[in-house]
Amino acid sequence: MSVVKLEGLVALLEGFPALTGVDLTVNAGEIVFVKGPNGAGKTTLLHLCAGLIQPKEGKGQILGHDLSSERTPIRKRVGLLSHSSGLYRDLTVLENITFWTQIAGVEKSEIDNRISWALERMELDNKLQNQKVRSLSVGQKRRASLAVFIVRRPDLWLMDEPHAGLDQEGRQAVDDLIEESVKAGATVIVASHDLERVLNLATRVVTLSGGAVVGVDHGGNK
Amino acid sequence: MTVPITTASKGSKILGITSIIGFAVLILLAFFVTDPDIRFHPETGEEFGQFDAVRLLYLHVPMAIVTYLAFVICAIASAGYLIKRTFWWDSMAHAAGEVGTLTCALVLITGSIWGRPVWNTWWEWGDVRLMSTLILFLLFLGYLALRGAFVSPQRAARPAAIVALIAVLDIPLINRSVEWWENRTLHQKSTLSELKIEDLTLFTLMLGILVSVLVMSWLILHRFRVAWLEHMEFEQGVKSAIEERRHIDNKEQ
Amino acid sequence: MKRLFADIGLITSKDLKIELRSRVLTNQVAPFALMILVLFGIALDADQQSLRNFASGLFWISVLLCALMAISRSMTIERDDEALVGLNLSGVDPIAIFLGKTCAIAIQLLVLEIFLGVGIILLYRSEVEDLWLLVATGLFACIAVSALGTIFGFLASGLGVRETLLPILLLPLLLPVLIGATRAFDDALGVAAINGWNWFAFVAGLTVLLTGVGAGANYLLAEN
Amino acid sequence: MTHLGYLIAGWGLSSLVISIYAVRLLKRGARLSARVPAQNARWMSSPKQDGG
Repeated sequence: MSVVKLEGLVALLEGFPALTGVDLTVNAGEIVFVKGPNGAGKTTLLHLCAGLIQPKEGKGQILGHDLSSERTPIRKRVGLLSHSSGLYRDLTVLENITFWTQIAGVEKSEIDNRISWALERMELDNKLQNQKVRSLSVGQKRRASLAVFIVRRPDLWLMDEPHAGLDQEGRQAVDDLIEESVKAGATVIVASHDLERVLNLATRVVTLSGGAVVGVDHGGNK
Repeated sequence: MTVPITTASKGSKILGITSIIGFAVLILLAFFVTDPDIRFHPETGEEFGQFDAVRLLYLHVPMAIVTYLAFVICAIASAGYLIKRTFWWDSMAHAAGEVGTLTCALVLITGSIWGRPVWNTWWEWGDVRLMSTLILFLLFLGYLALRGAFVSPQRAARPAAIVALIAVLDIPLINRSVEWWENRTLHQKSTLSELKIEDLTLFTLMLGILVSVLVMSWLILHRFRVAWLEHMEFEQGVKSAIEERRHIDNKEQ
Repeated sequence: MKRLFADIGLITSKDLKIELRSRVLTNQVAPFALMILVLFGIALDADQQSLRNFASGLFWISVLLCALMAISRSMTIERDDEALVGLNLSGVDPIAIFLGKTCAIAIQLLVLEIFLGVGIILLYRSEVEDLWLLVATGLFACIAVSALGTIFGFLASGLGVRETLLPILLLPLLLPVLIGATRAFDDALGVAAINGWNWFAFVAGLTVLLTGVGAGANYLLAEN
Repeated sequence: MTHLGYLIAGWGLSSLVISIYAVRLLKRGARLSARVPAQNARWMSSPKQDGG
């Protein structure tokens, strides 16, 4: 079953055609890497898949919901890791993750388990948990964002440069997370420059240029 | 066959010419045919009244009516946009809003010019209609500023429609609150109701309203067409930008 | 329904916690409010009688100006690191976001009103004749200001000119609230022989109406 | 005629402002018409479009 199905999608950003006609199908359980130069439309593509942008032209379905008319159910089921942290600067890591878990409507009985799992998974120890996000380093902030990202357990993972700002260990942790999530039934789309990782992990590599898909290669993960 | 490059159409030309002729007749009536407002005190026999200043009302009152009309059109078109989501309604709301703001400014200015000789003041704080009209003017300045702040006219449409609707719904509230605020009004009591409304005066006033409606229609029509063309130009720009980007792709391949 | 109230509570308490931490209210907005009171005092030549007569008007103008800051600040919190995107993706009802942020702003304004109230009593020597009228009007008016302010904050957010656009959109619409609240305060402070409770009723009606309008506008803004 | 100055100011200013606005609208319209193909200048058609 295809999780993402886009046909001739055109999307505007303040009048600029960021996507000029994207055709893309992603099946359940795939790990698709999207590569391309800066301004190729990678971020817009992820935002579109998250149901944040109304497409200008074309048809699209995400997780079985129509992209033009049913964006609310799409939003609930996708996770988006973007360039910005998505965290509140003046709250601690623990307060942030607690807020985002509660607001996502996670069952009360499950909240504590999930939070401690996510924090542990991203190696955020007690000391870091009680620090304000404002005072974290770039890498630590990234890990906190990732913890908030995984705690919601989205069905479709949309990750914009997930390795940025992380050290070697952190990068490996992200790769492990991705593989694990796919085993658990999720589908992953990653926008990245990091070609080495792309080849090892991806089931497919999609090249984006000028707002359209210009090439599809098979990745190393078959 | 050459197509003339203009937003005018046969209908709008007729409308325009009728407006100009109507305006000329209005000036003739307002300045030379109607009498000045001169009344005599029943006991002392002293002269009083608005004298020739009353001639300003043949312009001021119709423009005020037209201003409210334009804002009502703007509100209806905004509601229409929120229901139908088409360019047409958005352009109409934009056109009516802008023309209404312009005439609203003129209403305030002519009112002030008339108030100076008649009420002996440029501005009267205690007058409800004066205050409400000023607030209305400020509201729609904000409305136009909001529209101007968006890069793409399409993104402006929904917020602008919401603001216009709230603004127009707020008018009665503003009116009420200002009225209770001072509980006095100079307008109707001291002036219009005491004015000797003769047949000719009434006719001139009616003609003034008719001419103002015609002028407003002409302005809104042309402003609408400009807004419509702007939408079209924007769409065209987007289309060619898409083509251009696709073209570059193909070259890179 | 229970979920809705829980979400409103979450968003409100989150906003308040952030404001407590960042101390923008205590370190920037409150001194600004005090400054307005002092500036008016100087501008009116410290004429004790005039200051007393104008106290309610000056009070509400200060509240409105501070409200603009609070609204702007409330939007900045969500914009800084794109937390708003996360809220949109969380599946939370848009009305909960609207009401949650409205509550948070209203509570901050309420604190500010108490501060300003003490200010006019101390600086302008206002005397409270009807405390309940004061409290009731202060409560309802600040909800009305917050509700409409939140909507216009959302409307203008994402535009580069938010800070300059917000006042001209919001202040004219709030004029009825300003008039009503000022008149009610005039009576409560004993400077005008009018029935302040009628004015309170007007303000309360406006509050219900404007909150409803805000919720409707929020629905229109949020859809898709 | 009394108040002639006020009359001229009121009527004159109003006619002037409206005339200037009208002329500017026509110029703007002409400029835009030249850039947009004539088939788009059919005033009654309206393609469906959401503001997004």
